[in-house]
Amino acid sequence: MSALWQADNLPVWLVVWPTFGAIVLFLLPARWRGMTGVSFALANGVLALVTVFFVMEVGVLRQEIGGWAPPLGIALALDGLSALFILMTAVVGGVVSVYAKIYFTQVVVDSARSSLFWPLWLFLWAGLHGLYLANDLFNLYVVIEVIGIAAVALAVLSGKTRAMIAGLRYLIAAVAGSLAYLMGVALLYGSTGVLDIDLMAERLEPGLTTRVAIALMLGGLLVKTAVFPLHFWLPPAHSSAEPPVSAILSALVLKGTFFVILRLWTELFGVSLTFMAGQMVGVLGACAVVWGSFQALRQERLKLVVAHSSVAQIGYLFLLFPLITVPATAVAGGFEWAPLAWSGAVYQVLAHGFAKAAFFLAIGVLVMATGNDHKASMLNMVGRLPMTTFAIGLAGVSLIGLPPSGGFLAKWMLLSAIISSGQWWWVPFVLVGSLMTAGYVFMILRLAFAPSQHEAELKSVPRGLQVCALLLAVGAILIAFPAEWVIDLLEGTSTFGEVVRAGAPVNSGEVGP
Amino acid sequence: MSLPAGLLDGLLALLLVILAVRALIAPTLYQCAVAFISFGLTLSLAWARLAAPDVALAEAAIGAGLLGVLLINSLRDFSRGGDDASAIFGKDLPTALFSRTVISCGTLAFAAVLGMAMFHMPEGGGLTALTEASLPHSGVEHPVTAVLLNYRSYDTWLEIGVLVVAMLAIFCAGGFEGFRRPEQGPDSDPVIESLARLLAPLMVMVAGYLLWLGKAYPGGAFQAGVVLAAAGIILQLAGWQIIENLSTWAWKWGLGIGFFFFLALAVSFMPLGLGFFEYPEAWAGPLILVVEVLATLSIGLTLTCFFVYFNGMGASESRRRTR
Amino acid sequence: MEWGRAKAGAVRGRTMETHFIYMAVSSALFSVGMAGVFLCRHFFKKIIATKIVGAGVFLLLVSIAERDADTFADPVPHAMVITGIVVAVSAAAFALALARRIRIETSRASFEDEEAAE
Amino acid sequence: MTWNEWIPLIIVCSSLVPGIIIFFLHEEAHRTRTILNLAGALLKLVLVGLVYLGFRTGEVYKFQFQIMVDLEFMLRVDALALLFAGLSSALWLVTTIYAIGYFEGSSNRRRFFGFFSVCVTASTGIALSGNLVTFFVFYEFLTLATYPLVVHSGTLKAVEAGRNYLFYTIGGGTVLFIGVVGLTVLAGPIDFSQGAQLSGLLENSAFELKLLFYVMLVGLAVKAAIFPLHGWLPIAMVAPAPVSALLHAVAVVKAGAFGIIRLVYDVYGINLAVELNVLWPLAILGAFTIIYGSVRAIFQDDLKKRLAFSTVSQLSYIALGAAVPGMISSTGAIVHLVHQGLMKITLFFCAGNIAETTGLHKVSELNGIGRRLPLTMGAFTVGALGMIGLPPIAGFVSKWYLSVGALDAGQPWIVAVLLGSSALNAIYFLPIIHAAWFKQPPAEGWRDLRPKRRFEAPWMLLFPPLVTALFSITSGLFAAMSWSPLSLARVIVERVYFLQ
Repeated sequence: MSALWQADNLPVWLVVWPTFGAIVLFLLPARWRGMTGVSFALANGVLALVTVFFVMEVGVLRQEIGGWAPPLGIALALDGLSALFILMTAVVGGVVSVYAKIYFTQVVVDSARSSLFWPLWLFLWAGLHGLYLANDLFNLYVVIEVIGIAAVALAVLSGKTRAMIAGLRYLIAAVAGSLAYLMGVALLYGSTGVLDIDLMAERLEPGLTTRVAIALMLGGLLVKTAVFPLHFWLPPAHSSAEPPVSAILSALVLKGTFFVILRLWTELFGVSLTFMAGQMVGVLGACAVVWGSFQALRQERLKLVVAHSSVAQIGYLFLLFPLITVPATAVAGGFEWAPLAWSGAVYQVLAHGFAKAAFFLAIGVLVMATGNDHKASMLNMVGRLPMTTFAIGLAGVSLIGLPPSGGFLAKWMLLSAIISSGQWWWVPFVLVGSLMTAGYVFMILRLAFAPSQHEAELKSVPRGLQVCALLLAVGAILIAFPAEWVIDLLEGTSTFGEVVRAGAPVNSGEVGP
Repeated sequence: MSLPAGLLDGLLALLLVILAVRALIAPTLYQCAVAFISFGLTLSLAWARLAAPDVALAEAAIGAGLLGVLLINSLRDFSRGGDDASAIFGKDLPTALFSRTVISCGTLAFAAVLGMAMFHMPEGGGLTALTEASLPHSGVEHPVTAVLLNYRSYDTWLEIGVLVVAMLAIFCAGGFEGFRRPEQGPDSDPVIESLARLLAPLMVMVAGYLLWLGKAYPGGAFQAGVVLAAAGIILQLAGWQIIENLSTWAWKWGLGIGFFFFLALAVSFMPLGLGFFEYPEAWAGPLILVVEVLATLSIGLTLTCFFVYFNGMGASESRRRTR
Repeated sequence: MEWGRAKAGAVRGRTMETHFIYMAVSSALFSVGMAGVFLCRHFFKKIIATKIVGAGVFLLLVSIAERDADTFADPVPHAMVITGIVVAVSAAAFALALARRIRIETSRASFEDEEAAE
Repeated sequence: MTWNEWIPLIIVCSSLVPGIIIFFLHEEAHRTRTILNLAGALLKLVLVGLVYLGFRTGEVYKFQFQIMVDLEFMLRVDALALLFAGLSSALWLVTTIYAIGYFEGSSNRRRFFGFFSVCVTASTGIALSGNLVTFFVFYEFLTLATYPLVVHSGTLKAVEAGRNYLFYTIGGGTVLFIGVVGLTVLAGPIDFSQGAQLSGLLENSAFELKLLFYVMLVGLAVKAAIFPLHGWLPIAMVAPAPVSALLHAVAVVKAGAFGIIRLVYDVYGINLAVELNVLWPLAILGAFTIIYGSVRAIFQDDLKKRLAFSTVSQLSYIALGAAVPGMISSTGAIVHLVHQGLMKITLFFCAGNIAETTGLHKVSELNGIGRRLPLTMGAFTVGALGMIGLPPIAGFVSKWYLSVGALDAGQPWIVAVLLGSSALNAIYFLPIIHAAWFKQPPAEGWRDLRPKRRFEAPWMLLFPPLVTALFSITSGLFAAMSWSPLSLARVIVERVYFLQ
């Protein structure tokens, strides 16, 4: 039996376990799903811890599926970056699962409907694991679709018409995005004859086809990551879902496609990227920061504030790409900022994951207590729901990037990298983004301290829900402390700290076969 | 390229583009659906021209067949209160002519760039040679089946998973898990019913044959599954209501069994030191056949369930309206 | 020998540039479909448009397979397309279910209807 | 890790831990809360005292925790840190007692005392920060911890004031952030080492150094309430008296002033600052703020508002002193950090007492108040006279050093500013004192309210101002003693000027 448990098989278990959970939960009757689901989620957490441990010990793990080596077969690759994302998924997912268990037993939307949450959520989880492990472009397409369909299904779980409309918009955007991605994959397969990322990176030549393929893949993934101006589907979808679902969508699902972009950008696209390509993606990110924050400031409903805030916070992630894509000529001067930019972006992922999940869960509590999520329902909350207000406060601190929090560390590293790379034009965006974030976070908190004229009686909310929200918010603060450990883990990966040396512009005159 | 063949290809190409545009700008939804189904069938011809009989079968069965049925089935809801689908352009664009010109030019430019990219695509060489070299070890003789169920079985497994997820997702959209038992028997057409009696067993046999064929020839689990689903749909139309009368336990296992067994098989040789989805070479053929049988069952059942659920969504609404 | 191989070989010998025609169709379908996804207003048409985009993508893959044919056409893109068709149909069926449900509950048939209603 | 390494952390945590526990206590657990608060305050004071003794014998207290490359959390005891930590811990103890008395019987005490403790943690953390990053962390932490205190009363006015406060401080914090990051990128992690790290960059990056100095100065000037960034301070007056007292004496504004001192002396070092010629804008703004604040104070009828503008003016003494190179004015600046704290907290305590016992807020209503609250007004008089700069009260010492330092540095215009400010101080303080002691109380109103208890006010409200007033006198009177703030300031300045 020892062969079953050896470290090489770890990537397999990461996919198999949640999938097994999903199918078991599907077969179980509705009333048993909650408890079983939480057990599977906790087991996922243990698995994630083991994964991180092994990656720290062993380094990059590779597993060829079916005994067929690429290019014929599919390989899974597990490195520090994926281990970290898996760990974040496990922690956020674990807490959200507990929350969901309590939430769906308390708020009986419709038990037949809400019990669908569990198999879908585990399928989504399995998809995320598959995504973090994938090393094959077509396999990525399939898992992206698993994630996409499961995510939309979860988003419409509430059954409200608003959610349905938002969900359909989300689904169509997601399908169009992944088909654009697949078009790019097809072009690349035609050019290289392989699908494995590593092999393709060796064979890929710059050229018009490669460029168009990259543009298509990137475009498709940017839609799914909701980067400005392709974010139109996000605010309605995230704001109309049930709170645990909103938390999953914003904290985990968005990060999945970002992970793919990050991986492809550094491992595959390098041959054909120019300095301007990086700058253009950076401009999108910067616009997202400003536009998302601006929209968040204007919203009247809390869930919409938080959803628009996701657009802005995702924008920060895309400031990484201009920093690590520099002209080949400029690299001679050293590029010590690259690891900083990398870990900054990864920290932004972690911090946003924790903080945003906490935010949505806390607003879920608020909605349960007051019956709506209008801003005014925050009035005098500091006295009435102190724990939840505190959770919102802590999550807000991390979102703004105030010390001591994960968000602070992310901004610190990003800003340091920006300044040392000499691309100072991103600085104002980071700062203005922070200020605007402070604006909408304190716009909410301010109300919590204000008196309310006619105070409706609050419905009682299970303490467990409040604790879950607070736990994640505290997590957003605490992740600042093991930074050195996290960076060590990331350094185990081959790609970490990589600078994409953008070549000279490719002349578009060359002719095909 | 010989002239008649080139002419045929050119004709197909033209037809495909015209039907695609037609499916998007037809004035009524019914015409859209018809154009789309014709498009799917034409596409099947194109696949055949491109030496892809497996794809042709899949496209005809699933892409045009099943989706066409679902589209037509949905039409009665969408066309209620007028079947006008003419407005394609956003209403705030200045003038129709202007916007049409802009959109057409934009689309053309995009297509031109994309076409250039395809035209300039280097010859990657593909994986034909490698597939052929490994075929003797794969346990099947048909290369596509070998790719689907051996070399890249992980993808195929996930894809069967997508079907299960999609079923759950459709439950979410419909608002309930499971199938409503009808309150009264639907009115069934005697012609359809007698036709169904004739066709259904035949289709099950065809499905079995396709499945068996898949080992060496085009065909296999997906195609067989769709044919099975077609049998199910015809029986449904004839008023048999198989799915609604199945117990929850039965349809759930039916939906899940293909995926579940595939997973079980994938890990079951790992204790022997083999990898995920790796089978002992001698057993590969029979094992793949078992997987295919179960997958066919699940796929057929899932697709039938799609239809039954769709039909039920509309039916429950029409009941509500008549009350 | 076997049907697939024999036929593929024959195709290879007969038409050298078939795949170029279908690649052109592929780019046209992809572009038309994308335009449709963004510009068509009716849910029904939007869903059809995603299917047309998919057809464009699959056509390219199969054209590549035909281009790279040896004794038989490259089976990997074929497998990808079969997988892709199933995935795309699943997504389309889900989208259709959602659209239908929205239609039943609100009698809206496009996103713009929603904005007009609010 | 030895004991000495942990002590700085324990000093910081001695208020954080009670604060966190208080959040988890029941709202009604008054006794436990009081004990926790006082125990924390006492522990902190005792520890600071012990560290002071150890520091004099040359012990090194330093706590380090590497968060990541170039980002180290470091707490370290040096003379300046000790001065500020001593001030915060002493005044925290006093203010805690005052606050317990002040909030007797009011609601939401758990929240108040929780954040109150966290706020002092931030303040001590600022004092003990061993490098720029740690300083920044606590500087921002302070913003967050004080916000709930500013809006504590929950009235619309308080919430508005809180918004204003955040607008300024978060903005300032962001500007400071960019400065800190920029400097770290330029020169690596910045320890407080009198500019040793930066002087090497003078040749190549003088412009960047200058720019970053101004950027950080702007960030710090917000909390230090230097014109034109002082707008939040008078509005934040709506906070309860203990909060205002703490805000104006040790917590927020002092964090800004302390930061400016750290920036000039410990980050850049006085020599580098002179060489870069970056101090003159600070001097001019400081001087202007001194006069501006005083003039505005004259026209305020609300007592607390008048005191607030007085704070704006007085704080700039510190900035001005820091901006004038020379040992003597540096000593003046540093010692004023302490002296202003002692005097201003006295004044705010007194204003709080007046409001609590008689309900009066306006200067114009204070006629004859000295008869009703003799001890309180006595303390008030000491504080006010000290602000004007009368010997032997502490304020005189600082002003003396600042003036002599200005002459020494050949900038006599500063003396004129200081004299003018003293005159203005007299104009807005003396009428209050005169009215309180020599004018007839109004026929109706508070005169009938005779003290119900033994003292004129509850003892918890009365003793704190008396104690701080006493400190104000003694630290002026015994300025020459070796334990006085002045002596400590001298030690600090000697290190700044000679140990480079």
